[in-house]
Amino acid sequence: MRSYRFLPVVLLLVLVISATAAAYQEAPTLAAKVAKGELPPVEERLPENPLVIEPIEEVGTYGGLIRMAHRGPSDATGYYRTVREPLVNYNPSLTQIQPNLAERWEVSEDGTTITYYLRKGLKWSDGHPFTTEDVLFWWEVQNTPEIVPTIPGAFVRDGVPCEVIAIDEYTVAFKFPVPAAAHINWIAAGGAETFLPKHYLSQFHKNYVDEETLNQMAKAEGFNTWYELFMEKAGANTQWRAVGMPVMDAWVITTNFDDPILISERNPYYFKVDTAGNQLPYVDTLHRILVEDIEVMKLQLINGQLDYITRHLWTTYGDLPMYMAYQQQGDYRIIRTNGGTPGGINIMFNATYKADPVIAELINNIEFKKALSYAIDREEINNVRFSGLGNIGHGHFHPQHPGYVEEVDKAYTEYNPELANKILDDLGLTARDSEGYRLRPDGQRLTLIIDGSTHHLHHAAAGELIQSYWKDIGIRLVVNIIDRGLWEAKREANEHMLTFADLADPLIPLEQSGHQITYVIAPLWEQWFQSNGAQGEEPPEDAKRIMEIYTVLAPATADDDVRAAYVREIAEIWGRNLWTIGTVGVPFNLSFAKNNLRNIPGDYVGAHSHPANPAIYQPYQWFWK
Amino acid sequence: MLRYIVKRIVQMIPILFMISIISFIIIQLPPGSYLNTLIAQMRATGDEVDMEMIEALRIRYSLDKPMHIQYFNWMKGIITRGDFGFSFEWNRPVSHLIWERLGLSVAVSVSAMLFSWIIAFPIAIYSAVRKHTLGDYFFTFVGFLGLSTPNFMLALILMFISSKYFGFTVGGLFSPEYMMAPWSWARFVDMLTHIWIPMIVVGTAGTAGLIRVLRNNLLDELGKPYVVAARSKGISTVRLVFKYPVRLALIPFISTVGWQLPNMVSGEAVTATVLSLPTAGPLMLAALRSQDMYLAGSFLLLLALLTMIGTLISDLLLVLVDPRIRYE
Amino acid sequence: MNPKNILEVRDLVVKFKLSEGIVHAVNGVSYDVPEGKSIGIVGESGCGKTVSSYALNRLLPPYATLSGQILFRQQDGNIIDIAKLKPEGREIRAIRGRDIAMIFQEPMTSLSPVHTICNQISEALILFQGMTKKQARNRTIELLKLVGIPQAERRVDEYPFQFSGGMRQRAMIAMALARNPRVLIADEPTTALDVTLQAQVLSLIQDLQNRFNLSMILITHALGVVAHMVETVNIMYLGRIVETGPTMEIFEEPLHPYTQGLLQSIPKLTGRLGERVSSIPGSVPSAYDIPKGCPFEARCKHRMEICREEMPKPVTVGSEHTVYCHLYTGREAARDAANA
Amino acid sequence: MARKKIPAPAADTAEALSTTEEKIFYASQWRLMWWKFRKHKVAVIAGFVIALMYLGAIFAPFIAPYGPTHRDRGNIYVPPQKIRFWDENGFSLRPFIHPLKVTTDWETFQKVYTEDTSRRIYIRFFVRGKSNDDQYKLFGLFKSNIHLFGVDEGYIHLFGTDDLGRDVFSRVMYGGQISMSIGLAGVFLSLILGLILGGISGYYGGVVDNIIQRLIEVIRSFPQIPLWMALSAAIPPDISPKLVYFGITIILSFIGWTALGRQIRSKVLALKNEDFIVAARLAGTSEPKIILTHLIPSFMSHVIASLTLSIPSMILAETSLSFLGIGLRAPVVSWGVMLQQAQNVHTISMAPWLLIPGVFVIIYVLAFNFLGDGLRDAADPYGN
Repeated sequence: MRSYRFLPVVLLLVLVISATAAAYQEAPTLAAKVAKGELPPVEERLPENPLVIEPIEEVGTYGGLIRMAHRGPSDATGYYRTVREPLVNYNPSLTQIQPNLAERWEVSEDGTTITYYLRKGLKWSDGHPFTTEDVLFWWEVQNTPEIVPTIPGAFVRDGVPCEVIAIDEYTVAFKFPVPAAAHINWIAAGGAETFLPKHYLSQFHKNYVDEETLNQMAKAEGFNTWYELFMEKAGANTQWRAVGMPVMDAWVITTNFDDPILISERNPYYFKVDTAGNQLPYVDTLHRILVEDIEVMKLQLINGQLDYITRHLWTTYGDLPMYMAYQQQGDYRIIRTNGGTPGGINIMFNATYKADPVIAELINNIEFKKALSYAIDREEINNVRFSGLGNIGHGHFHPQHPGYVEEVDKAYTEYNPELANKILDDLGLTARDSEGYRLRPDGQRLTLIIDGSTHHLHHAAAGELIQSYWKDIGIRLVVNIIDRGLWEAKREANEHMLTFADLADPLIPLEQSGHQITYVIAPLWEQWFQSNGAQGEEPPEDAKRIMEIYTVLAPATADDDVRAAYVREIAEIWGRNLWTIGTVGVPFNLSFAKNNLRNIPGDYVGAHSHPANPAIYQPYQWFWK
Repeated sequence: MLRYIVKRIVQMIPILFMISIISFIIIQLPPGSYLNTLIAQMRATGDEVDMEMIEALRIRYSLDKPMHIQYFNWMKGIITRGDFGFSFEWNRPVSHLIWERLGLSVAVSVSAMLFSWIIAFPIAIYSAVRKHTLGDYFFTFVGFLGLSTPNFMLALILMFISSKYFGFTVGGLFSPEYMMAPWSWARFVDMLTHIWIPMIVVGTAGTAGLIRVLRNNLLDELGKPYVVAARSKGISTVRLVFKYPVRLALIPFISTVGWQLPNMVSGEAVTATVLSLPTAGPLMLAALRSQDMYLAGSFLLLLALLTMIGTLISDLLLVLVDPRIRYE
Repeated sequence: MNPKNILEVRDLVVKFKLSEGIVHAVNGVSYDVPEGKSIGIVGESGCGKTVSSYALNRLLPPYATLSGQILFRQQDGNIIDIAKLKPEGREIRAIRGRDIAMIFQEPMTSLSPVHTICNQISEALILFQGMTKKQARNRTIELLKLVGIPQAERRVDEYPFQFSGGMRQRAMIAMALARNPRVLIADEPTTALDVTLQAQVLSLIQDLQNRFNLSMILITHALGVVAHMVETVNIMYLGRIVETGPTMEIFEEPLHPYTQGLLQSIPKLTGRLGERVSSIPGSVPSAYDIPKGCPFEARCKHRMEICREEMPKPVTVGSEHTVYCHLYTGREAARDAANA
Repeated sequence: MARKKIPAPAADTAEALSTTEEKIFYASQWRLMWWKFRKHKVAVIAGFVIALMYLGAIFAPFIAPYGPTHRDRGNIYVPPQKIRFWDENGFSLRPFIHPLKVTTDWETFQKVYTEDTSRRIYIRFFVRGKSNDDQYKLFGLFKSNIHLFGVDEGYIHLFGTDDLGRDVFSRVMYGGQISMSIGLAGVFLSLILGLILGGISGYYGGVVDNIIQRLIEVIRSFPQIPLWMALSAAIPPDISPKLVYFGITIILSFIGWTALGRQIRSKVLALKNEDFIVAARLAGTSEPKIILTHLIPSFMSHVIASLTLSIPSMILAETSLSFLGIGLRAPVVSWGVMLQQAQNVHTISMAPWLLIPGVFVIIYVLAFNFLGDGLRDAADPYGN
C-alpha cells in the first residue's frame, strides 16, 4: 500500500491549490481525466444535492486498493452486500433509517403506499441520468417471467404484487394492496432490489427490441435465447452486477465473478461526498480474490493478504485464539459487527414428523423436550465451540432487540441432568436396556436422529457433545451429518426427525418472510400455508398466529414499539411450544480489517441480526492511512 | 500405424458413450437436485427462499423432465453444437467455464508427473543397481513417505509453512498482479513459482509407485542374460544400464502411464481444493456436490476422454519403444 | 606360466554369499588353455562349469567371492592375474570382448530384444575400435556373412525376434568375434537349439576357431559334443575337476566312475535295440555343504569308507591324464579295476 | 546365471528323486518364500510394526486410558504431556507427569497450560477407568474397565486433547480399529471380486472376457473421486455407522478390484494351457474345481503380495473420502475422520498434535509397503 499512500496527498494539495474555487474535490485519477477532457468536471457529475457523509473517524485521503476474498458467482451476494445502494439505508448502528438514493420518503396514512423522492441529478456510472424511468424498467424486468420467474415475495402481499408508479421523473410510489409500512425497513436492512439502467439494458429486452433479432444476438454470443443473453448482460444471477452495465454503486466491476479477481474501479459519478466536499469513495479499487476454500481465506488473512474480510469467516468464533495470535503477522484488527448467530447451535424438532408415530408423539411433547433441554451443558458448548463468547439461550431473537424476552430465551437452559432424568421418569420412560438407554413404550431403544450438514462444520462437533449429554439421560442420539444439498432435500421431503439449524435460524427478523420458519420445523404446515390449506397438515393456532404476524401484521407497521411487541409475542409462542431448543449463540460477527484501513466503525453491535454487511459500514468512506 | 490409431479411436466411441451415461446417472444418484443446494445456500446466507421461484427454476432448468430426456438433450447439444449445457451455479454455458481450468489442471498434472519422473528415475536406477544398500533403503523410504502422506494433509502443511516461514502468497496459481493478466512470459514464470506446492503434493504421491515399478522392472531386466552378454563385450556399467535395461524397463512402465492420468487428476482435485487452485478439480467437486449436473457431467466426460487419449498416447509410445509390438 | 598356454587357472574358488548360507560353486579348479587350442569343460548342470568360466571374465554377481589365480597372457606378452582385478574396473573391461569373448547358451535372451542386430554388434566396434557408424556397420555385415547369415545387408537392421534360433546364435557368435578376441568361451552354445542346428553351429564354431587360431573353452553338459571339438577335456563335478586328460584318452579309457557314467548316458547308434540308456542314479547334492570326502561319494557305485572321509589326491595316469578318485590311489594299474 | 546359485535337480540325467528330496522340493515353495522374506530385514521389521499396530487395535480399549468420547471437560487443546522419570527433585523409577495449571488468557482467548513442576502425578498401571465412558467389551465379549495405564489425579494426555477435550491418544487407538480393518476388509472384498471376475475373464476368454475387460476399462478411465462420491451417496443416510463402514469398504473394493482382476486374468491366461492344468482337464476334473484347486494356489503367493501392497491405498482412500466429507463421518472415530476434523489452519497453527493420526497413517502405509515389497520379492524365490 505504501506506494499509493503519499502520491494522492501530494496531488490533492496541488489540486486544492489550483482549484480553490471549486466546492467539491475529486480523486486525482479522475482529475487527470477531467483535465484531458475525458470526464466532465466533478460539479457536473454530482447530483444537485449530494449525500454528505459524516466521517466515522476523520476526512480521508484518496487512493489505494482494498483486497477482499470471495467464492465466485455463488457468492455474488457478498459483493452485493458490500456495494448496495438502496433507496434508503440504516445507519451503522442500525438505529435509524437514513436517505440514500431517495432524499426523503413518505408513508401514506393507511400504510399502503410508500413514496420516495429521488435525488435530483443522480447519474449512472456512465453519466446517464438516473430517474424513475429506471425504477420502472427494473419493475418491468421483475415482471418478465423468463428473467425473474416470480416477483420477489417482499413486493407481494396476499398474493398480489404491489404497483410501482412513477409520479414524475424523481418521484416513485410503491402501492401495496394492504398496509405494508415495514417495507421500508426491509429495504433499509438489506432488501435485494437493484435498479436497472434502462438506457443500457433495454437494447436486450424483448419489450424494446424484436425477439427474433435478440435471439440471433444471443446465439452469436453463445446463448440459446434472448433472456439468457439479457440475464448475462444484467448479471441476473450475480445480484444484478455485470461487466459493462452501469451501476449506482461506489465502484463498477470490470471483470467477471468467475474471474480469478473480481476487480471494481471507482464510479466517477458516485453521488456521495464527505464533509469536506471530497467526492467518495476514497479507495480507487476493490479486489475480490476468488478463493475456493475457507481455510485458504483464513491463511490469507493471517498472512496479511487480505485487507478486509467478514463474510465466510464471520462466525468462526472457535478460531478466535488463532486470529488473536496472528494479529501482528497479519497486521489486522478484529472488529465485532452486527449480525452473528444469535440462533447458534439450535436443535429443531420436526413437528410434522410422520415416519415413526412413537417418536412423533415424543418430539411433540413439551415435557420431553424440556428434559432434553435441561440435559445440555451449554457452558461447555460455549467454551469449546465459541471461545466463551456466546450467549446461552434459545436464541429466538437478538438479545439487543427491543422485543427480546430474557425469561423466554433462558427458559430450561440451565444444566440439570437430574431434573431431566426425573422428567423422563415421570413421563413413564423408566424401562432401560443393558446399556442404560431408555426404552420406548413399544420396547425399542429410544433413539433420536439429528441431521446436520457437512457444510456447517459445527454441526458434527455439537452433535457429538449433545450425543454424550443425552446419553447421560438414557437417550440415544444418532448424529447424521450429510451433504448440504441432501440435508435440504430431506427437510423438503419431511423426512427429518431432528435437525440442526442454519446459522441465522431459527427465527428471522420481521423484515423477512415468515415462510422459512415453518418450512424447517414443520414442512407439512408450510405446505398448508403455501397452498392455502389445500395440501399438507393444518397447523395449530399458535403457528397460524406466528404466520399472521410475519406475513400480515408486522409488514403493515413501521412503528418500532408495535414491532417490538410482535417480536415478544412470537418469542413467547415459540418458547411455549419449544419448537426448537437453543444452546448457545453469538450475537455479533467477526470482521477483520488491516490496521491502517480507517473509518471502519468499530464494534457496532446492533439488534438487527442480518444487515447488509459491510455495506452498512459504508466502505465508500474507508481509506488508507 | 494410421490404421491402428483410427481403429483405436473408433473403439473409444462406445466406451465414451457408456461413460457419458454413467456420468449422468452418477450425478443424479444422490437424492434431490441442484435446487436443494440452491435453497440451502440461500438460507445459509440469510436470503429469502421463494418456493414459487424455486418451482419456476425447476421448469427452466428442465429438472422436471425425466432423466433420459435430460440426457438425450445434453448429448444432442454436445454432438450437434459442441454445447456442453449450462451450469446452474455459475449461470454460464459450461464451455465458457471449463477449458482454461482443464488446461491448468493438465498443466499441474503434467508438471507433477514430470516432477515425479525426475525424482523417480535416478532413484529407481540407483536403487536397482545398488540393491539392498543403505542408499536404496533410504530413497525407497523417502519415496514411500511421499506415498504414505495423505495429499490434503501435505498440501495444507506445505501451504502453511510456505506462508508462515517464507512469506509466499497463499492460494491460487498466480500472484494477484498476474491473476488477470494475459498470458506472457512473466505470467508463466509467476505460475512456476506457485505451481511447486501442488506439483510436489501430487507428484510425491505417484513417485513411490513409479520408483517401485521401475526398480522392479529394472531388477528383472538386470538379471537377464543379455545384460551379461553386453557386459562381456566390455561395456561400462553406466552405459550398459542406460542403454539396455532402462529402455526395456520403461516398456511396462509406459503402458501404465495412461492410467496414471485419471489418478493424477483425482489427486489434483483434492489438492487443488485445499490450495484453492483455479483448476478443474475444485470446480468439478463443487459441481458434483451441488449437483450442477451438466457442468459435473461435462467434466467427467472430458476427463474420461483425456484418460483415453492418455492411454492411446502411451500405447503409441509403446509401439515406438518396443519393436516387438511394431512388427506384430 | 607355461609359455604355450594363453590362460592358466589355478585353485579357482568361487563362493556365493547368500542369506541361506554360503554356496560353494567352484572349489579349487585348475586347468590350462594352450594358445590356439581348445579345451572342454564337461559336467552336469550346477557343477560349477559355467560359474568357473564366468569367473574368467569377472562376470560374476557382486555377492560372489573369488580366490585363486587366473593368469592370462596378454597380446604384448605380459601376464596378468584376472582374479586380482577390480570386478568392474577399466582393466577387466578392456580384456572383455577384446581378449576374451563369450558365446552364451541362450541366444533368445542373450540379445537385447529392443535393439537391432547392427546396433548390438557394432556397439563395441564404435566404442572401442574407434570406428564410425558406417564402418562398424560394414564390419557387422562382414561378420554376419562370416557366420553364414544370408542376406546380411538386409538382416543387419532387423531385431533379434525376427531371427530364428540358429541365426540368433550365429549372430551371437558374430558379436563375440567382432573384436578378434584371442580366447573364446562358448558356454553351452547349442543347448537351446534343435538337434539339426546343433551340428551346424558346432561346426561353424570349430571352423572359426581353426581359421582365426582362437583359443577356446567349450562348456557343455554333453560329453558327445566335445568329442570332435577339443583336444583336452576337464570333467567337473560339484565344483571340482574330477578327471582331466586328452579327449581321445578320456573317451577310450574313462577312469572316474562319474566320467564312466557320463559316457554311458550318451546314446550310441551302435547300441542294440531295446537297450536302455543308463543314467547315473541320484542327483547332484546341495552345494551349501560340501562333503569333506569325495564329492561323488553319494552317487558312486564303487563307494568305499575312505571316500566319505577324505578327498582323493590326483592320480596321474600317463602324461596328461589325471583322475581324482580313491580307487586309483597308489595304484599304477588302475584301469583294470575301473573296468571290472 | 541367477539359477546357478541354488542348484536345481538335474532333470536331464537324474529322473528318480528320493521321497525325502521330493518333500523338500515341494515344501520349498513356501519355505523358500520364507527364506527370501527373512532376508528382507526392512520387510521383517515392517511386519513387526504391522503386527504391533493390529495388536494395539485389538486391545485398543485396554491400552487407551479413556473412551473415545470421554471428555476432559473444559481442558480443550491440551498439548501432549511429557512422561518423566526425572525432575528437579530427582529420579523416579515410576514414570510421572506434572499436573497442568490452566489459565485463560482473555487477551488472546487462549487457554494456557503450564506444568506445575513442583508436583508429580505418578502413572499407575492396570487402573480402573474414570467413568462409564471408559468401559469397554474386549473382543465384544468381556466387559471391563481396566486400562493399561492411567493417573489417579486428573488426566494424562500423551497426545494432548482435541477441540472437545477428548484424549487424542485414546482416539488414535480406537480410530485404528476402524481404519486398519477397513483396509483388510476392502482388500478382502477386492480379492473376491478380482478372483471371480479376473478368473472368469481369463479362463473362459471370448465374449465374457471382452465384456469384463471393457468394464475394467470403463471403471479405470473414470476419475475416482466422482465414483466415490456417487457410490457413497448411494449409501442410505440413516443407517448405523457400522453399516456405513461396511458400505465404504464395498465402495473401495468396487474400484480396487480392477487392478487385481487384470493381474489374475493374465496369470490364468498364462497358466491355463500349462501341462498340469491340461492334464487335470483331460482327467475330467470339473472346471470350478480346476480353478479352485489348481489355478488359484499356483499364483496365490503373487496375489498375496500384491494385496499387501493395495492395503495402504485403501486406508489412504478412506482418509480422502473422509476429507471430502463422503466417507465415514463423526461421531465415528477413524483416522480419516480425525484428520478431517484437523484439516484447518487453526489446528496446524495452534494445535498441530491433532495431526498425529496422520503420522499413524503414514507409519501404517509405510510398513505395509515395505512388507508388500518383501513379500513380492519372496513370492518369486528364483528371482534375483
